[in-house]
Amino acid sequence: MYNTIAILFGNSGFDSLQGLTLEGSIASTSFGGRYRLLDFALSSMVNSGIRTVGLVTPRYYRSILDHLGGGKEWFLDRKAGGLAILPGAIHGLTSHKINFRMRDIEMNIDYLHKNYAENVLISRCNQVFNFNYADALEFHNKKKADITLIFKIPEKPTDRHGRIHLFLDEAQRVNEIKKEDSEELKVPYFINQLIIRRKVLSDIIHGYKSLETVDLIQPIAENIQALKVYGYPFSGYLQTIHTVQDYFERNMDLLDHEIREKLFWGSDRIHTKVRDNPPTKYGFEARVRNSLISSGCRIEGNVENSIISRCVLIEPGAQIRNSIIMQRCTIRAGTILEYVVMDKLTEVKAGNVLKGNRDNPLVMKKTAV
Amino acid sequence: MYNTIAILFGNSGFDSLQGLTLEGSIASTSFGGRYRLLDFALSSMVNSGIRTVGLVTPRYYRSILDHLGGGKEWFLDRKAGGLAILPGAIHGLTSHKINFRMRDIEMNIDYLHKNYAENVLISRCNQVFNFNYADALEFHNKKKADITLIFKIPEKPTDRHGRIHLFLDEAQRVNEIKKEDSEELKVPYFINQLIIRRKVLSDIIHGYKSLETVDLIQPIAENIQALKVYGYPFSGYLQTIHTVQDYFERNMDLLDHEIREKLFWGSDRIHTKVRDNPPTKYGFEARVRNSLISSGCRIEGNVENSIISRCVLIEPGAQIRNSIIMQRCTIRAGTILEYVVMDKLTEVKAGNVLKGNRDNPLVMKKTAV
Amino acid sequence: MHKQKCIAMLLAGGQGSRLGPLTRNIAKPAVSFSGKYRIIDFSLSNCANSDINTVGVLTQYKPFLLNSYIAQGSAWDLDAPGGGVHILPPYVGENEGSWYKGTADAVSQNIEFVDSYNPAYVLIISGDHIYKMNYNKMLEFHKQKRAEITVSTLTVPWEEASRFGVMTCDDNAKIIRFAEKPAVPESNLASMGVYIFNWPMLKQALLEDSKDPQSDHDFGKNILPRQVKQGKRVFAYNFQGYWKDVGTIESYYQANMECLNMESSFDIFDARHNIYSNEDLLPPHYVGPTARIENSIVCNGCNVLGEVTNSILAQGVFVGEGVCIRDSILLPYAKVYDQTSVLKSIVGERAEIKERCLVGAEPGTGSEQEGITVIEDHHLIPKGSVIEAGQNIYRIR
Amino acid sequence: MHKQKCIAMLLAGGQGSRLGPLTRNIAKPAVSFSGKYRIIDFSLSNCANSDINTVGVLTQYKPFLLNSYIAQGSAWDLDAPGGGVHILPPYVGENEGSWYKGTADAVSQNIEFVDSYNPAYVLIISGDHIYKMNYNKMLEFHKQKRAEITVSTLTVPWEEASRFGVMTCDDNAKIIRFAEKPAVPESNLASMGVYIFNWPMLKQALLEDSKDPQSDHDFGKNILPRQVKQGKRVFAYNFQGYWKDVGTIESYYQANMECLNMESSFDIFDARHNIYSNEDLLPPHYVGPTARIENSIVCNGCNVLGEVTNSILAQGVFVGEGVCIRDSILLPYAKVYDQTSVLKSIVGERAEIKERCLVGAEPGTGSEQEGITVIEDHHLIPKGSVIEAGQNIYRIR
Repeated sequence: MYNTIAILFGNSGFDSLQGLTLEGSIASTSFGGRYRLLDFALSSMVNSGIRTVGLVTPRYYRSILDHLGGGKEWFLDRKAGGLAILPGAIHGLTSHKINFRMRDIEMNIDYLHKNYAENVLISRCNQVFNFNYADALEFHNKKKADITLIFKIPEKPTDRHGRIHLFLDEAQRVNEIKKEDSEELKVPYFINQLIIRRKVLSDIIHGYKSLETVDLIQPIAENIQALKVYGYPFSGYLQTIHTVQDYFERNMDLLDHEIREKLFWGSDRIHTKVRDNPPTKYGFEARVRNSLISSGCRIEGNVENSIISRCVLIEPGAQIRNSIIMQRCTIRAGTILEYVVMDKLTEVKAGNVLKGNRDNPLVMKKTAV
Repeated sequence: MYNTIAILFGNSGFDSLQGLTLEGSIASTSFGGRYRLLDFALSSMVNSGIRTVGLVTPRYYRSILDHLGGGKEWFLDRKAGGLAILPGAIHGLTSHKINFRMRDIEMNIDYLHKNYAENVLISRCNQVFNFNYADALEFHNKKKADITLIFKIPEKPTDRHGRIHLFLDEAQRVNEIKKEDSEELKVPYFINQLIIRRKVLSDIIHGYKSLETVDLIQPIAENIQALKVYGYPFSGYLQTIHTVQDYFERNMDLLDHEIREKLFWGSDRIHTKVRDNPPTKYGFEARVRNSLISSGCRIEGNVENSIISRCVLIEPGAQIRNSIIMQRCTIRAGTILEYVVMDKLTEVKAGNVLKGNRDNPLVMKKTAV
Repeated sequence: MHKQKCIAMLLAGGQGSRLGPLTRNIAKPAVSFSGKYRIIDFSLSNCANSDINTVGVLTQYKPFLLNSYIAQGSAWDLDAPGGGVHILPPYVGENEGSWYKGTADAVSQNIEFVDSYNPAYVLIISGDHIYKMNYNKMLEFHKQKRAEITVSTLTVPWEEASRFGVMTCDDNAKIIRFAEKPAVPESNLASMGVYIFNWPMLKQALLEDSKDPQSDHDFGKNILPRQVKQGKRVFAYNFQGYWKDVGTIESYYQANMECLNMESSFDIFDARHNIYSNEDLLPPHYVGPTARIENSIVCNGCNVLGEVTNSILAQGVFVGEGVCIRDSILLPYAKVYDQTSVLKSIVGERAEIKERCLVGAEPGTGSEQEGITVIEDHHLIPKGSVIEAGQNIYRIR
Repeated sequence: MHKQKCIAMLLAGGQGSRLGPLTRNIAKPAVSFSGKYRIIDFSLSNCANSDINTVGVLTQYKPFLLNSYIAQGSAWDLDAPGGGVHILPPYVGENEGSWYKGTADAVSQNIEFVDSYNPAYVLIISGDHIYKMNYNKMLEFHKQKRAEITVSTLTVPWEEASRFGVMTCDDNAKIIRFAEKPAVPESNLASMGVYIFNWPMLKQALLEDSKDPQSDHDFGKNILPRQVKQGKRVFAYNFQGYWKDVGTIESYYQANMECLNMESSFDIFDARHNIYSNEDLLPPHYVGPTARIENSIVCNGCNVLGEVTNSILAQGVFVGEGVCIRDSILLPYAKVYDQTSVLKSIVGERAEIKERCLVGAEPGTGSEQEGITVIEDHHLIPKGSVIEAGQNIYRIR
């Protein structure tokens, strides 16, 4: 797979998860106890054998670089290829309609010129999935495609608006790309992951230089007849995170045994920064039910239907239900937390009560409590 | 030396070397054929056994991160400590009077809080030297100093204005810090490298929070009696680069056998990114005299009193004198270059003539020729 | 501190047969400890935390399994250029090779390895000790005393002293007598099996020893007593802190259980002297709706549906519904299926205990029972089995 | 491509005595080549460039020197978790160990190593070949032909064929006869010593071979002919490109000199298939005011004050004033002092030739002279010495 390089967009703006990601980025937001959101896309890339990844960084890049370090955990600390940092364009206003801003690639066009690979895999950091692209790349090569768009068939009707729908012929060639709300079942939608010939990408960037703030999907749609565009299906677990509600629900999904099996226990692992925390210690008073608990915690209190990150301290009598507690929080004795998303390094003082609800989880920022 | 961490300021503004560093930074400017300027300070740190380095990055950080990668070449790709990226404050105007802007440290105060080290070594990226701090650190510990300022005794009177002079007693304690032009010989001057107790640095940052754009040397000077400030001498080769003239002369210094011995052939090496270039190939027509030649070049022409970086192609009949040619330049047949500083990836077309002079070396930017 | 030019030689021992079923397939240093660690993690982390980045691991075993755990040493930050962890099994040299005949012989056979680093000092450590130690402080002591050999020591209860190498010192901490496992100890100052030697001196001593047909080629039995007798500058460094030899099933079990006691002087939670390990990449552990976990250690990747008390679950362990685990240590990927009870037992890596078994004792007799039950790794205990307390269960091959 | 599950076993050979003084202290794979490389760089870089990240290096030598050059394999990007370069000297196993008796025996003794990776394919390569090859293409051929063994082949001049293993194929590239170094070759299709085997098949073949007391336990002599005879699916893959065995002084010298010829089909300057090496960290080379360098390769850290023609200077070489170097190869850190001439010679690593010597021939006789002069590494040639052409100079010990 050394014949494919990747570009990973780590600079999604979006809803910024109600401030949880204000000085971080959605890419480096904690997820599922020990992971960061970007781990899913990045692990999928390296598990497919890709060893050259360009990461488009957001304006606040410290937390993302802190997490990635030299890329060792993703086998990207290499002489040939490895992890390249591609600073994204700085925009005051970010439109969440744009997935792959062409200006971000154009600013880093050197990356495309100096890596002699046939294909470029492009993806974003706000999806939870585990996908080995090997078969998709083989399909792409066999079809001699210019572009292969990865799609999914919706399981429920209209479970999300604003999707980009693909219309394929029997040979899986894409004839039309349409951004519209569709009430129809089984219309494949593009999941913002694509394989494109490096040469074709370079040509598109060059050709559309003057329109460089547009989304890469636009020139593809406009030239759908001139380019050989194919679709390739992904049928596994995949969820996209746009809002705090998404973030909350997708975390809670992990309490489902089958989803954990699909994401974490297949032949490909989700890689993340290894912190060398000690194991988690349960005290005599601990009562934990239906929860996911990371390493390095000390638990003396009650936890139910929750996701607890690394090195969280939970004192006796504390009650945590339906909540997400990020790393290094301290939950003092006698507190009650319900439907709370708690930022890292936060301390909740003894006896405090914080309650959100399923539709509006209460987001507690680092400095807020 | 795991008991000392470092902060390296990579965001010097200065003269920006007439545009050579416009979208790069002085830290990542090519020097001496195969090095970048920051290699000298960073190698001195890691050769002293320091394994935790916080690098304050400039606004244009791509080239600096490209060069450093995961820090492998400097033994900084580690689980404990390693290379930390500390984004510097973004300032429209940069005053070259400020060496260590307190706001840059304040913005990254976490770095000081989470690394349990006794001391912090602070330095900048615009100096050419090779110094093992082991003895200075031992001195610092023995004296139980709060701060140890590294100084040099000037060899010639007033070879630079605007220096910060130190007045020491017999026990090497600093009694006064004065920024002034001095005509006197042998007054030690501060070389912008210092060791400070982490706790003391943290206190200073906290205490001067409201004045955070000042230089760290200011609170030290103001509290010279309250703090235990010592001076430690460095007697090796050390030159600071502020201007293009400095840059040119310091490169040319390397043609001196003794300076090369001091910088490169002592017990501590200057580490840099390894590029795996092939060796340099001389053709039948090559005529090279008194020059420093990096690997990966192909030389068919004439080179005299020059510094040639990696992978430069010099065609037959080209004449290069008293010049600095950066990596991957192509110098076509019959060109004449004198007193030129040529940016990387530049091609000089056949027969062109470019001449500067010793006082005003001609700086050719990447896109200029 | 300057380049200390100190390298470590880690004696990873023989087959460690006193650990019974646990070391039938795995070299002792690679045995799981306290859930997420392996025994060798402690020595390697001590080296890393002491700036020592070159470690030779002397092992009798076929080196492949230990090799794959240690890999490039990067898990312990020991992969710096010029450093690294090197597995040194007995090799075939100019003459046909042979097994290491003793701890000193193991180092003797690798003199060329040590010489290739040209160190001033060699630190000799053991692969079956659980402790946190900054070897640098000991090295500073060694330099300050201008010692030729420094032995790290502990004060032990008098009744245990005869299990150790014990020494008698003068007022300046210089050792004047050294006796290995004496019947009647004249001191309760015991050797931890951690030594610093000046390398030229050690090389000389090893060459002498290798020519002595009477010698067992052992550091404690031969090298040290001889050097003390010869009047060398041998000093005792007094180590303060937790130290445990885990060479037997009983001491291994006890040391694990001590990790459950937070007040214990050995605290694996202290971030200032972190213990590193080459852990598998697993998701956080899941605790099911009917689970109950008390006073226990649980690692990543576990799936706990039953009751766990006073126990240690290493990574990837499965505990089914209605299961009762008490006073036990479950090693990585062990599986205990529904309605089974496991009491005061050590269950080996990837061993499986099927439904409705009783392992260790009848439920209710508690931990006062005598004897620790040990199940070999990869062993499968069929449905409904009853394993009495204190049994060592080996796989049939 | 999917996880290919292909690991490489690199036969690093015996002491390589045909390279004379060059391999007296250094294992053949570690001998310097073309200035900045060492011979093993080519095979290791080929592996890295072919996505193969697990390499076992089979060597008879005491492994320490090769160990320190290969280190963690990171110089060739071969340090990924689960992969890496592993030096495999003969080790002492359950029975006392023994030297590797042949190339096949070397792999036989490490079956357990290979099994621990559970690969589908094993690539067998040699440590003394200079070539750039994408083994993946060969593996694709292997899969496409549904082969059990694939042998990489070159078409050689008929007069040289008897130096190789030669094979006769049917129209489908299936090998029907294989003869190792036949007196009268029936084909000029020669084996490069690069094979891909299906591992279960190879394991079987090795076990059979190890029981055959008549066998030399050699891939070319025993394993391949037997498998062809047994009717296994053995195919010939036709390699296009530069390939050179550097097993003798003459071929080693010639292959080096071919690097000076840019038109040669073997171009080390091609960035698309880079050759990696574990180079020392040295500054750019310095060319002095009186120097003259023509048609030569010069590496980092050299200091050239004299004349250099048609020669290769490895890293850190010193060439004094008034020196004349012609048609020669100076290995790393060799030093040639003022007024000395070195002609058609190979000067070993860190060898020193003092002032006013003549090494190789009288100046002026040129490169037509017969015989290559070789100076052993670390050897010192005193002032004023005259070394005749074609001598091999060993150090006296």
